[in-house]
Amino acid sequence: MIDFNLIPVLPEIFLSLIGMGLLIVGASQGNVSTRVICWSATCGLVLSALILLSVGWETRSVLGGMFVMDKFAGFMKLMIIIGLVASLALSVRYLLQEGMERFEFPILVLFAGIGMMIMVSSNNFLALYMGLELQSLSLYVLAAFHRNSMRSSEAGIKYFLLGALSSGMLLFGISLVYGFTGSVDFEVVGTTLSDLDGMPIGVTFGLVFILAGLAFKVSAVPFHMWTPDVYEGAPTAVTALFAIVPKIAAMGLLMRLLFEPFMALSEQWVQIIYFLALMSMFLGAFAGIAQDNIKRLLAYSSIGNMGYALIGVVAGSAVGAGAVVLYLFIYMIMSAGVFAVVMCMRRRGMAVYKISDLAGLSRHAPGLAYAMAILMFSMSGIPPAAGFFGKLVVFNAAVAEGYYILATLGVLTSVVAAYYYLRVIKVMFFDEPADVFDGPIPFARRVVLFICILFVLGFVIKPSVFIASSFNAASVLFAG
Amino acid sequence: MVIDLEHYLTLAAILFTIGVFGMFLNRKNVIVILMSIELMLLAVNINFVAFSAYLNDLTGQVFTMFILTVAAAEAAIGLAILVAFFRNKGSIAVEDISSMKG
Amino acid sequence: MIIQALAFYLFAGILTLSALMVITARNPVHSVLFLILAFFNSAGLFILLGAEFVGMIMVIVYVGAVAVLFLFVVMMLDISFADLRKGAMQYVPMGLLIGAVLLSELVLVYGAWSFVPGVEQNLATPILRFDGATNAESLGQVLYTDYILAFQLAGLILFVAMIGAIVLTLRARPGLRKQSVAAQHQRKREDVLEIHKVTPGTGS
Amino acid sequence: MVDFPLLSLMTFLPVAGALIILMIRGDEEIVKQNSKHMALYTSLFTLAFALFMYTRFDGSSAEFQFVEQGGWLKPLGINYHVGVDGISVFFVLLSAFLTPVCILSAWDAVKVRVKEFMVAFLLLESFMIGTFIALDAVLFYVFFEGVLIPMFLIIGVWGGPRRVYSAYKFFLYTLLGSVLMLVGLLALYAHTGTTDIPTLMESSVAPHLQYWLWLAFFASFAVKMPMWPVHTWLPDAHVEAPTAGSVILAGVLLKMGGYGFLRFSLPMLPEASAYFADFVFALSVIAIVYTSLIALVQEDMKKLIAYSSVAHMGFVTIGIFTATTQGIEGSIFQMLSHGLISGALFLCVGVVYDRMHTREIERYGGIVKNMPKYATVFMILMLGSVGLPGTSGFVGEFLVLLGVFQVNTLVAALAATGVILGAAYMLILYRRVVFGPRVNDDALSMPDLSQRELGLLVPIVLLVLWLGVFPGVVTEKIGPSVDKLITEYNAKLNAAAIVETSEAGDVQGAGE
Amino acid sequence: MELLAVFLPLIAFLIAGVFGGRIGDRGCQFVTCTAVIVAALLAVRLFFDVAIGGNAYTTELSSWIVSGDLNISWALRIDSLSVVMMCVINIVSACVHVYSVGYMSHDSCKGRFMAYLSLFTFAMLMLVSADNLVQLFFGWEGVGLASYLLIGFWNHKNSANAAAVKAFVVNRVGDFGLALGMMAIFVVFGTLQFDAIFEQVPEMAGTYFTFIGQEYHALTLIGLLLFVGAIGKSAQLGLHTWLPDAMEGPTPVSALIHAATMVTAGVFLVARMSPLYEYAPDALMVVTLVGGATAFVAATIGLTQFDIKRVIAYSTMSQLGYMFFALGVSAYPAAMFHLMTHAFFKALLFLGAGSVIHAMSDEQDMRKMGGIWKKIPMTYGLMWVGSLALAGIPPFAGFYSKDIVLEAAWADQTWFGHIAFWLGIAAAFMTAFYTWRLLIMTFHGTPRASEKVMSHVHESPAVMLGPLVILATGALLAGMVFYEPFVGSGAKHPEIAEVEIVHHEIDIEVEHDVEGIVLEDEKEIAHGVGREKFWNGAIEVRHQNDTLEAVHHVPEWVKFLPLIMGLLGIGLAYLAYLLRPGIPEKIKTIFAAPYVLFFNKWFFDEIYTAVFVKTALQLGRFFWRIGDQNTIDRLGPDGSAKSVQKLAGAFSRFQSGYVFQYAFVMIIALTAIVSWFVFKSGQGF
Repeated sequence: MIDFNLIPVLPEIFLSLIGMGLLIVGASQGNVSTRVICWSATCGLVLSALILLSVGWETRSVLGGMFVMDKFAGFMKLMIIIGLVASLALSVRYLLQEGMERFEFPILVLFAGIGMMIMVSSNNFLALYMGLELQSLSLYVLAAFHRNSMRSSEAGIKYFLLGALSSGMLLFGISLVYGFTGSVDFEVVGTTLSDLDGMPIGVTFGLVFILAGLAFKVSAVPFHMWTPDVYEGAPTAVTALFAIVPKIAAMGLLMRLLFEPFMALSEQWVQIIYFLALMSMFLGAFAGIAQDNIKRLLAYSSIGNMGYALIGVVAGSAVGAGAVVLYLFIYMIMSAGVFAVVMCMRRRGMAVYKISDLAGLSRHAPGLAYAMAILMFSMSGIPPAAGFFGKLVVFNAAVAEGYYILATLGVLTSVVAAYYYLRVIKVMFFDEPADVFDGPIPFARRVVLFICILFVLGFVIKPSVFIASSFNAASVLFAG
Repeated sequence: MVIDLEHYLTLAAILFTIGVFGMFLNRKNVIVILMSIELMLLAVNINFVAFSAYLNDLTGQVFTMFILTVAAAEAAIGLAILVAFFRNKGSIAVEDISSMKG
Repeated sequence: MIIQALAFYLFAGILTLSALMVITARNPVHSVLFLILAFFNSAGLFILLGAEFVGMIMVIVYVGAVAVLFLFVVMMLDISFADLRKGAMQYVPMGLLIGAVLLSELVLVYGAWSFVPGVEQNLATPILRFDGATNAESLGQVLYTDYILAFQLAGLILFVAMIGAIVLTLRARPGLRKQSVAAQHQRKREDVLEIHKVTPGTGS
Repeated sequence: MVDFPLLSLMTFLPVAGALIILMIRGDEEIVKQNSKHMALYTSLFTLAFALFMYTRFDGSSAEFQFVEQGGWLKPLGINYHVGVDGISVFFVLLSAFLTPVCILSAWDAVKVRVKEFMVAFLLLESFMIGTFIALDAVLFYVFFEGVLIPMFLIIGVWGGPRRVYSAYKFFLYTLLGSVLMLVGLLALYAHTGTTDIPTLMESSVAPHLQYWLWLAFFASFAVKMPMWPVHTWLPDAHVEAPTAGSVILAGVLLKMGGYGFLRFSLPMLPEASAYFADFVFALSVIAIVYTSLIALVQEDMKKLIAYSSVAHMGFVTIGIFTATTQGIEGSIFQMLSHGLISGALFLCVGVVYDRMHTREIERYGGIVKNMPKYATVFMILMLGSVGLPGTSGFVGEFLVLLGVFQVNTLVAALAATGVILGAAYMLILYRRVVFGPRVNDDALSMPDLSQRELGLLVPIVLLVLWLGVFPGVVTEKIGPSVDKLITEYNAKLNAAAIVETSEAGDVQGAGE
Repeated sequence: MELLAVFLPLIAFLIAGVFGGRIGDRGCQFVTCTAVIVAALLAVRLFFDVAIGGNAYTTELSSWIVSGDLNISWALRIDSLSVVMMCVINIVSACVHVYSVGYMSHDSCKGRFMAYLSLFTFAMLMLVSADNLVQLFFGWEGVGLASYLLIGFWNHKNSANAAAVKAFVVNRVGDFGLALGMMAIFVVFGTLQFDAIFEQVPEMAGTYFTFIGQEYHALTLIGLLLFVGAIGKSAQLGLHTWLPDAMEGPTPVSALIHAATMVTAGVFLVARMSPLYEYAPDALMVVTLVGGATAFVAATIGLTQFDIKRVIAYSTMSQLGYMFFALGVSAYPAAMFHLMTHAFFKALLFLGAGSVIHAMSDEQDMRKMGGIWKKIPMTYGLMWVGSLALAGIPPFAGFYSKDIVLEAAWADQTWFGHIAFWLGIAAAFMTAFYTWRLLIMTFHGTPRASEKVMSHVHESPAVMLGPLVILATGALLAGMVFYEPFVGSGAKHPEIAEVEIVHHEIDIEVEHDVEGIVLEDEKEIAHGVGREKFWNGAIEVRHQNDTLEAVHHVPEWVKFLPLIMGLLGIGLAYLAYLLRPGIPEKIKTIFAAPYVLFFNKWFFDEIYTAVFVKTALQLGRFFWRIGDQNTIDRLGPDGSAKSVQKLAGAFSRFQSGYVFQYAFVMIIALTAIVSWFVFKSGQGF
């Protein structure tokens, strides 16, 4: 009756065991062990990735149909783990530098990771909710992690309050869907809805509320308001995490939700996502221009990028879904690289965040400046950097489905957004040098940055690998 | 006089709306906003339980239980963050939580 | 039936009113108290709907833990609410409008709520399955089987909440004296006790 | 023909050179010297390859040659596909030729961040060549837009006082155009299922869609050309860019727009091209007259030449959209010739700028006295720009005008007025800079061209003259490709016309 | 041979231009003079071969522009028309080259000057020997370039530069027409090669051609467009303003380019295209009228000028007018005849003037001359020869050619022919007057120059006078000798026939002596050369247009009127400038208005400056400041950047930092979306 096959859930189980084990270690050893625990957590993540790769990605749902494992989930989880590894690797030194070396940090990251992995694997609204909350609660804490910093706790409050509000909306929506279909299982909901002739407005309401809740998680406009403040206020390590990972999970969840249970409602949700995508692109492009703080800038950038990713969702095709996955993958790597640079922005032991602090970076740290420039060009979608291909596949999907206006507006906003990416480059290359940053760059950051740059530049050489695997992963969503 | 499902649903709707309205009404104290959210969750719970009852399905109630659990955890964390903020700022007035903007 | 109806209206009425009071009360402490009242009434409604266990949990968890936590924090933070209302009316018209729109739309939808045809087949855990079992028993039967994943996740969530609360609020105070059980157990007589042979009468 | 991947080699050799330069470490002076030399050798090798390709190029065939194909964006059916035909082969040569020229011109002029400059230039070369050899639309786009990166840095880092503004303007303006093209390209892909240029050239697109697609492509190419009224980035970019940047900008980058029209708009969207031809004519004529008049009143040498570029490019667009042999061949020729002439003119400006650090015309005058060699070179180039027969400038302009005269005499007449104005502003420039009263002592104490500068300019001058007297070397090789282009263009137009009439017939028949 | 005749000057130019620094001024002078003299000799040889011997041929050199149907080659077309021109060009050029050695002896850039002269010669030769219109255009522009270089030769002088630029640009206006004409020819005929065009002309006579929305008779249109080119190059009314300014150049330049050769290119063009013009009577009418008007207007201006070179320049313009109206009445041979004679005497006049200027220490204003004839008798005498030729006094060359031109105009028997005739007569009178005014003011009367200048007045060296003598010989004899082959025909002009025959043999002997060429069948040439045979198809006249044939039937007074007017003019000049010096002032006050008009050159320059130059500059500034900067940039990139910034600011302010506002936004958005769906489903109710 109940499928207690735990093999597909092994990575999550493994991670939670690691998390709890490390907590015990941390509790006994105290904060001096933070470094060790961080690296152990990283190793744990790598191991869980190996487990993930070995559990087999053929489609099956277990645990009463609540948990599904398929190629999409597998690929998204892999991305999540990679993102987590990258952000942990970036954070270790930062925690020490900022005097917040607390062993709970990696553990919370791990738990957030488990939540995200559950999200992309959920096949049931209940599992969805629980995964989402596990992730959110961990992230609330992380945002406020620097508890002696007013900004950090302010970020925590804002994130928490609005997150709770969005959860309320999500739940309300789920309750409506449950109330109409009598089920919280994706498959059941999906078949029930697709058998219907006319769509009752109640379900549409449910859809709207659920989308509002999820739009918050992917920080799509107008549910994005938390993003800039939280990005700015949260400790940079956490911001990096925010930028790199949760969006993947949220987008994965959104896609599964829309393409599986709510496919029958596509006429309705396309309108919403269309609107969200459009607004996100616009706001991401325009508001970013007025920023001085690089973290805020990146927040708006991420809003805009999510807008582009949503275009692929709007397309509603297998190509579109594949495009979104690829886009997320590329975006994740670019973000990791960018934050590796941002974390290096320290003067006399203090982190600095003004864009103008980068002035003349190309003189005193050319390597860093070039890396950042490449990333910025990639972010703005200039070929041959990888970012271009992300945009290419997304717009391609939209155009293939006839969304010309959306695609056109999308590319236009990308031009506007290019302005602020260029500004970073301009400051680094054209302006007179400011003081040098504290050196040397920690090894882990170097490695992350190097890999990111390698990817961003090398993508053009062998893109098919990534494109094929992401399209392949997304194709499962349309198998049924 | 039969109490229909619609009665419960309407009640939930009213509660939800009150929760929403609370956000607009109260912009001084963060805790009250938290309470507004709790009201919204309450509305959701009423929805679930009512549906559960009228559908003759237990799922709704199970869902409600988990919502309660999560809400408790959420409250704990929320209040912890609030305390942390209060320690830094000495206030939890909504207007004071605005050092970052733009 | 009438009694049920009366009970519903009673609970519902109080619930609505107390919810209103939660958001309008001048004093946050009062707000919390009204919130508790609202929880009690909703628990009543749940029982009315036949969900006794949830109703009880509501009281235990919400009233016993959450609301008290609220109260605790409100009092601990010692907020001055002298000028809390100043300028608060600014957004009320907007709020009223939004609230009215939202409410009317929700009511419109609810006005003719119907389940999907053939909803019976969709039910995952129909109450009929647990023929004769109490509400709590039925829940117990599914919670650790059908919903094992959610249950485990709930555990993790609470775990995270715990860690989070500790991380954010626990402060190590250097001057504090704590009991160290291990140290106490490790303590040997020889370590702490030194026996001096006292030569009586020398006075040293 | 040639078995090894010649084109890819040419394209990526500069990248390899750039990577090697990036790895150069050591003492600052040594790094400078080594990177300069490395860049020069790399670009010379590329040029050698380009020349080799040219010698092996079969001018009698209209087919793509040296074709290479390979998987790239496989899941989307987008492949790495490169090759050259008569239309592109000379642009590849031009790019390969001008890069070493630019590197040499920057030899002493660029003093800071030499290494980076050389890297940027080599990357630029790679992208330029790539643009012209790409036979896949996406690949083309990648190269086409990749050019922006090094150019942005070249203007921004080594540019003049308003370089930031100019670099932004250049970048965003061209980007704005290209992204619209991207959408058009994707729409084309959506409707034909391929991005392979040769295949696209043979497939046909529904007319109503053609118009939109055409406009999308137009947006990009028009900005790049640049056509009026989207030309204003060019004077700024030129004025602020370092000499080498201006040279390459005028010499090659502007040609990408014209090349794009020839590769995309005309063969793939023939009906729309025919439909919009008058529109293009109007814009081009305005560009010619308008910018020529503006050039008349410029006080900045570079700005003047920049505006003249806009006018010259107006001829190119006119020629392309005449869809006549003369017009198109003239356009291609004009592009090549303009690439050489205006490139060299910018070098000339650079020569005096390096000495006086001003581009204000007023500050010069009478320098023929102390710089006779310079005056001679400048004179020939100026005459080439004016379109004097015997220089390459004439052939292009003449053929274009001849082409357009067959299509639209009014346009021809108006465009021909540009020739008059062109003579006026160039002669006035020359008169004010080189001739005239000898009043500015500092200008009169400038040394004449150095050996290096002569080495740069003289080959170009000789090329300009040679092409003016024997333009056949070019037109011969482009002829078959252009003929093919026009034949197919007309065939498609006729087919469309037949469909239209038969449809109209059907409608009538149905009405009866 | 033809190759050498054409390309020797180019080779000389290259040697002098590229290696000028190494071989020195002397070397340059030697190389260029030798080359051009040899070329001149070769040209004369060609003249006998081709024009007299009747062996027209074409030499293909290489292909030039090949594009689709267009196939243009570098080729030399050697026929009577081109060899006549080549002779004129090479001979005058040789004279000028030699003359320049003396004239420019004080200049610091002698080598460069010689090189330019050679370049010019080459371009001019290319022009006349072109086998197709594009090559003609090549030479056409080439001479323009050389003219530009030479006018601006003293490039430190602002006025010289301005004149050079003006010359080039105004010529470009003409070229504009020429280019359009070429294109029209290509569209109509599908070729630009002369023979191929001419073959098709009769078939195309009825063709119409749409040009700028109007339908025109194709040949007329082409004729007119080509004529625009001719107007520019030959300084006809409308586009003549550059010519007087061109006198900023060194005087040999004025002689060679702006009198003898380049300015006649327009005449050559029309003559070359005569088969086409013959079928375009309307175009011919325009040519006639413009020519007549030019002849008259230029003469009126010439009356009032004081700069010695400008006077001659206006007379050049006036004479070109003659040539054009001759062309216009289909008397192409007459035009060519006048062209040739004019080349000799006008070059002579200019070089003579140069000699005067040289003697007067570079003074050009006639009001500061006078009374020097005794000091430079040689120059004085040669100037006389030139003046007589110009005024059309027999037996000087000008008499023959001018006469035949005027007679042809009358004989055309059309209204415009008559207009041209009367304008020509008036011009002839004025020509004689201002020519003698020049002579008298320059050489006679009391010296008006300063003592210092006067003490320096000296005769020019032999190297300058030698060429003058050669030219004077031409001015004296060319009319008589070539009357018959150029314009004569079976029925002879009674008065002249005698004289002509007498001199004919002398001339041939002279030529023999010079060239040492022995011609067979001398007799036939002497007696029987009709112009048809001479031109040998290079010029085509339709029978009904053959005015030269009709010349024999003009009344006697027509034949004598020009001579009478010339003598009258000379007389009046004597009266006014030598005998009664007060008269000019009186005339000036009586005819104040015309005087002002004439003196200011009919205000062409002022009008052009106001209408074209200023407008162009203003438009340029307007387009730049208002168009580019204030409209396109302000609304385009800068404007959008600004509005983007503003919008960015607005978005940024919207992010107020207040968490409740964030919640509002979420809730309002939610409500809005919900309402949207309610609204939409409401549609379905």
